[in-house]
Amino acid sequence: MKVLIIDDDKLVCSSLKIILSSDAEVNVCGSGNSGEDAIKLFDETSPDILLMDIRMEPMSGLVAGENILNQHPEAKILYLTTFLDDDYIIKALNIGAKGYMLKQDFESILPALYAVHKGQNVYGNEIITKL
Amino acid sequence: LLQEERNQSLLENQDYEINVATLNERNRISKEIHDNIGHILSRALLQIGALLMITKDETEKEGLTSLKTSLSQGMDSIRLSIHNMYDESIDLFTSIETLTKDFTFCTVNFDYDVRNTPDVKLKYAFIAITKEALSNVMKHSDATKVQISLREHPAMYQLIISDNGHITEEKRIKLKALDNSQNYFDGMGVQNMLDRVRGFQGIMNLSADNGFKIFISIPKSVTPEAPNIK
Amino acid sequence: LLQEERNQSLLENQDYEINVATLNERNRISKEIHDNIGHILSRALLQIGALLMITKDETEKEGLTSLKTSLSQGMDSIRLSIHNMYDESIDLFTSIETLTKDFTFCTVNFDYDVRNTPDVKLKYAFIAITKEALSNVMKHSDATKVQISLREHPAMYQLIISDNGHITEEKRIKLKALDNSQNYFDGMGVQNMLDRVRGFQGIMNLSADNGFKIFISIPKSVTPEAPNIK
Ligand SMILES: Nc1ncnc2c1ncn2[C@@H]1O[C@H](COP(=O)(O)OP(=O)(O)OP(=O)(O)O)[C@@H](O)[C@H]1O
Ligand SMILES: Nc1ncnc2c1ncn2[C@@H]1O[C@H](COP(=O)(O)OP(=O)(O)OP(=O)(O)O)[C@@H](O)[C@H]1O
Ligand SMILES: [K+]
Ligand SMILES: [Mg+2]
Ligand SMILES: [Mg+2]
Ligand SMILES: [Mg+2]
Repeated sequence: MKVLIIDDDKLVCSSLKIILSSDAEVNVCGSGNSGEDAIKLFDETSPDILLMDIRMEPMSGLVAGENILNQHPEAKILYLTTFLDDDYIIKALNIGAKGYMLKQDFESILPALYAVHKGQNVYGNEIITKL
Repeated sequence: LLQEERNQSLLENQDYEINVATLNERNRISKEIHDNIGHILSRALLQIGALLMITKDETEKEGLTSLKTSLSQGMDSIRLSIHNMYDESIDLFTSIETLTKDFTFCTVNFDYDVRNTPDVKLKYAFIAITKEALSNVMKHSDATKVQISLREHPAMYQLIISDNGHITEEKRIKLKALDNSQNYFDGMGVQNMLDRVRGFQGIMNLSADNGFKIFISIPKSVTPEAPNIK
Repeated sequence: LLQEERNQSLLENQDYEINVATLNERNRISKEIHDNIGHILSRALLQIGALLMITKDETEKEGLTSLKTSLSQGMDSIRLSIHNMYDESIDLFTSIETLTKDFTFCTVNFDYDVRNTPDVKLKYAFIAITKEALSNVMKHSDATKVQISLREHPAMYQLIISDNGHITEEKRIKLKALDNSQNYFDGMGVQNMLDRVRGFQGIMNLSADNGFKIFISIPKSVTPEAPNIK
């Protein structure tokens, strides 16, 4: 499973990389720190899943995600958030993302990636099987 | 507009604006905390997650796990207090209780028996009146005890604030005269109370027989005209 | 007290109380944060210190050190924002700038040239006047641009707020009449501005020739009588 990591905080990226790389099935195919990076690296690495932060400047994860989904409607995007911020989450789901995860629940990130890979949706700690 | 109506409107507007200012500041700060500390804590939790992956030593794993627990608690506490902060309401009981807690001049007993919270404007007025009454105790009285009681009756709300300060004969006569004239010219505090009360078609009486006593009743279901609020 | 003086005093008191309410809320919350999050972070820093003692692995040591750095930053950022929060002042420039930023109805340009910050009460009055003027643009005007300029001159402060809204001939005549009478009875907003300005022995003029223009000048070194502040 190829995963692309995008977060404007480099420490977040490197920690996520270590956590995800501990799983033999996961291959972190790239990481970047901006919405622009996300668009560029998605084209270059064709990840199975894009794991992306929402709040980034100047281009937010939401704008980048919308852009990517326009070009790759099959793209699987899982957002990472600090808090459960309703406005962002609704927006994220509206553009067609597969769900969101709280950064602090790092133990749930791998299971969430597997679920999304299988075509399920993830809402925080809940994994929703699509009907 | 009559000047008197204008004063009532100004007072109502003030009570409202003070609450708006409080809520605005609360939202501003909670957003700031949310953004800064929330980010730092969730990043730290991820860093701990990464360290747990590379550590083999059992004692270290335990230490990291306990660190994780305490930072998660920190996150929860931020989330909770931000949630409470976003609560867009000023609670009548809590506001008056806070006034009494901050009042260190003498003992205050607060008796609250209200089931149907009054209209928001009346709520602000009760808070403002109580604030002024306590400030007057501090300024004009040698009281050792204040009793505040706010009660709901079938047809009205009743706010009584009394203290056990000593009242000289001279003052008693002066206050009696003022009370009868229903105009209090020496200060603005009591006059403002009266204007607030009248704005809700209520009545206010003062007594100075045993200490100072303010007696206010406001009929229910009388909403004042829409105030001049922006 | 004359009713008019009473209004001025009420307005001044309101400007003051709103700022006090803001600062109180700020202090309440910053105390809460300090007590909760500050405690959690400093405990976490101690735990990391202990882990650094027992760790031998170099990669782990690095990871823990970077964790420590980010939590220390968190501590600093809390300390800093609490410090800023405790700053007992409402900044004139920032307050008006915030008003203009929150104003989404049309473009606002804000021009500020003040070296000696006016007395706290005058500061509050300038903020309150600007707030009302912007609310009026939104309510009464089709303007696409507002210009606010607040300037210090040798003997006075000058606040000019103008917009480019269209004024009908009928309205122009009505406003001229009101301006001459120096009493604005249709609303309270402009009347309140005028009372505030008079409280500082200032002058206020309105013009409605090209859009709506409010012109205020307040002489320096005139401090109003101590207001009725609790
Ligand atoms: N608790 C009290 N005990 C004794 N006298 C009081 C008490 N409260 C008010 N008074 C009397 O009532 C008068 C009017 O009070 P009021 O609040 O209107 O004016 P003030 O407190 O003197 O001034 P201001 O409130 O405008 O700062 C006071 O001057 C005082 O003589
Ligand atoms: N920017 C403006 N453009 C055009 N007319 C204005 C503008 N500002 C004020 N006015 C006129 O001046 C009058 C008086 O304004 P004022 O703020 O006193 O009253 P209001 O806004 O109608 O009511 P209130 O402020 O009490 O809610 C308004 O009714 C309006 O006709
Ligand atoms: K007003
Ligand atoms: Mg970010
Ligand atoms: Mg008083
Ligand atoms: Mg107005």
